Amino acid sequence: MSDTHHQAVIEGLLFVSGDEGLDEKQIRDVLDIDIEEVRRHIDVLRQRFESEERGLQIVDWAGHYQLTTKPEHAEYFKRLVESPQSTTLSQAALETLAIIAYKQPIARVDVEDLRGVKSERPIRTLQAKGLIQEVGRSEGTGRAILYGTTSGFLDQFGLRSLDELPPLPDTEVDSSIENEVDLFFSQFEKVEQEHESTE
Amino acid sequence: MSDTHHQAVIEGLLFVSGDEGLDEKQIRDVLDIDIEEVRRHIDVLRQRFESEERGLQIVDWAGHYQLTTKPEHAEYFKRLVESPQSTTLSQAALETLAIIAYKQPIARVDVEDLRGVKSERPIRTLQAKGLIQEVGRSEGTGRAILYGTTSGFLDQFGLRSLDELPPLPDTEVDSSIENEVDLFFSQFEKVEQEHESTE
Amino acid sequence: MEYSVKIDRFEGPLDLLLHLIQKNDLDIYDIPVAEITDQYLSYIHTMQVLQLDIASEYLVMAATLVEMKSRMLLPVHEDELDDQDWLIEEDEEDPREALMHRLLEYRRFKEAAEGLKVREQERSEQYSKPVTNLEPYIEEETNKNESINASLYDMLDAFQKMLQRKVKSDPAITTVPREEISIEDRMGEIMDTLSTNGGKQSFNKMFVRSDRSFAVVTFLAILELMKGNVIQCEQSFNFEDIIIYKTGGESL
Repeated sequence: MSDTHHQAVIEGLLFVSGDEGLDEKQIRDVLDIDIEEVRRHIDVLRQRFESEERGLQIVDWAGHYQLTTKPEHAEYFKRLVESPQSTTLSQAALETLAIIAYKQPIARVDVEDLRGVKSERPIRTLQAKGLIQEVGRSEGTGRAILYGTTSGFLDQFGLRSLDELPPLPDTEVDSSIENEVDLFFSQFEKVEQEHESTE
Repeated sequence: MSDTHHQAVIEGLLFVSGDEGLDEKQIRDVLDIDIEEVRRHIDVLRQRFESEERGLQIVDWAGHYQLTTKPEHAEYFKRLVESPQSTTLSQAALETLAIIAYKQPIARVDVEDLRGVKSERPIRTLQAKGLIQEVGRSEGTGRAILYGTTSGFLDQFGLRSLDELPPLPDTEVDSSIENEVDLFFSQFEKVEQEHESTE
Repeated sequence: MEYSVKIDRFEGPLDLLLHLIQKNDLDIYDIPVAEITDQYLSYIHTMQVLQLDIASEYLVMAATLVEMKSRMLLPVHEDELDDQDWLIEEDEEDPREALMHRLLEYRRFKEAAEGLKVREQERSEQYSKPVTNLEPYIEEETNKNESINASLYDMLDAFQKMLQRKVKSDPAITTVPREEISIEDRMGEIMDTLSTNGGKQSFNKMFVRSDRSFAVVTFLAILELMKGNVIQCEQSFNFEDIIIYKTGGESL
């Protein structure tokens, strides 16, 4: 495998690992090369990224590499979130809204658990827009605020009642059961065939 | 602002928007340039990405540009992360989806007519997965719900638009030709036989 | 435990018919009704014997086939022809025509579904990343008066994406290629386990790995061993763990 090829793959690897990044060992294992070589490739990539025609850079903390945008472009990302058709803003808000709609009443910590990120801001946004509201307090020690959707939410999405919410994507479970049955039968058939052939 | 600078920013914008992608208008608004220029920059970037030392590419799915890794490197990413498409559809769901994609807008009864079986469940699955949606009501007495595909469908199958759907296998036409040929040959054989018997 | 399974893995009567046509190398444009009907019925019959749930559509198709078969066997009477000229005229069409068209039409979409599957596969070879969290860039005041321009499906879509993101970020390098274990190997392993444990072992402890294929293979291996009288299972109470004993019976 050529160096160029390895460097291209590392670029892809850093990309798919997104905000989490990768450490040297992971790159080494995937490419099956040694650490020295990984470092050498990263250095080459780093230099290439420095070119002003590139919009990304490699940052690292103690052998943990991550691809990020360049700080000097920050103003554009700000414009992106502020733009009216911004989907990036709504993604956070929509996710949060979906969780609250289906799991209400629900506390903020539980929303955060599900999303895997802090959700104070989207919750405040949704509240400000009148889509969610406080509906009570949890029983537990913290007596955390519980959130639920408002009638404004129903209006916004053209629902008569919460019962009209489309079913939650629980199909993961469905398909795994289906797979199980399929697996069972394919194995079963194999056994049957083996039996037939020995008879 | 130089072209190089704009291209660098677009690379960064595509990076942050990840699997959501960006449409031309969003890029235009953020950079405050016109659509033609956006397209020109995308073309330049696309060409640069084609170089074999790069690990990314620009795709255009559902009218959104997004960055993805190159298919020829897929084997490496399989070792690292699960495929974004790990949610594969059951045969029933795929069939139903194919019918809806090609015949939209279409009511459930018509899907069932074509498949010869009840299709409530696959339709629900597809809806929950965000691949199809209600797009209206039929004119008829029942005012049946009509279904169509979503932009999520385009994204899931890597299509720019519905026009990119491969043409539906046209068995009807094929068959009539085949029939004609068959007919021709059977007639031909008959004639031959008659000839032989008279000789 | 009762399994309610769709007839084998057929997607319905049309799918089953296509399968029979293909398997027997029959001409879809000239379906031998008697033959296909017999085959279809024997298929349904097998399913009944196996006590599998048969969706009503299969039975409706069976009835249609039987009717078609009998119609094609019936001789057409001359006088009847005269009497109901107009009726026969309409009926003159090959009764198989409608079925043929349904089968052909269904086949088109079955193929299209196959095409979609391939596309999905190709698409899945191209990886992306989740949207970068841009919340730090948001300034509070600006986003308050903005209206949400999203449909219910956008919301579901967001939710779906989040689920996918969780799957993706959970395991880093944990995707181990599935190891195929044969039932026979597993039978041997179970016997070994029993031997090293003084001839008995708990049923639950046989499932040392948590993946499905392992569980299925283990389960089938145990069934096989029971069938061969090599092991025996005992359970003292409902829901109690089952204990597997090695019997003195024939060995492998």
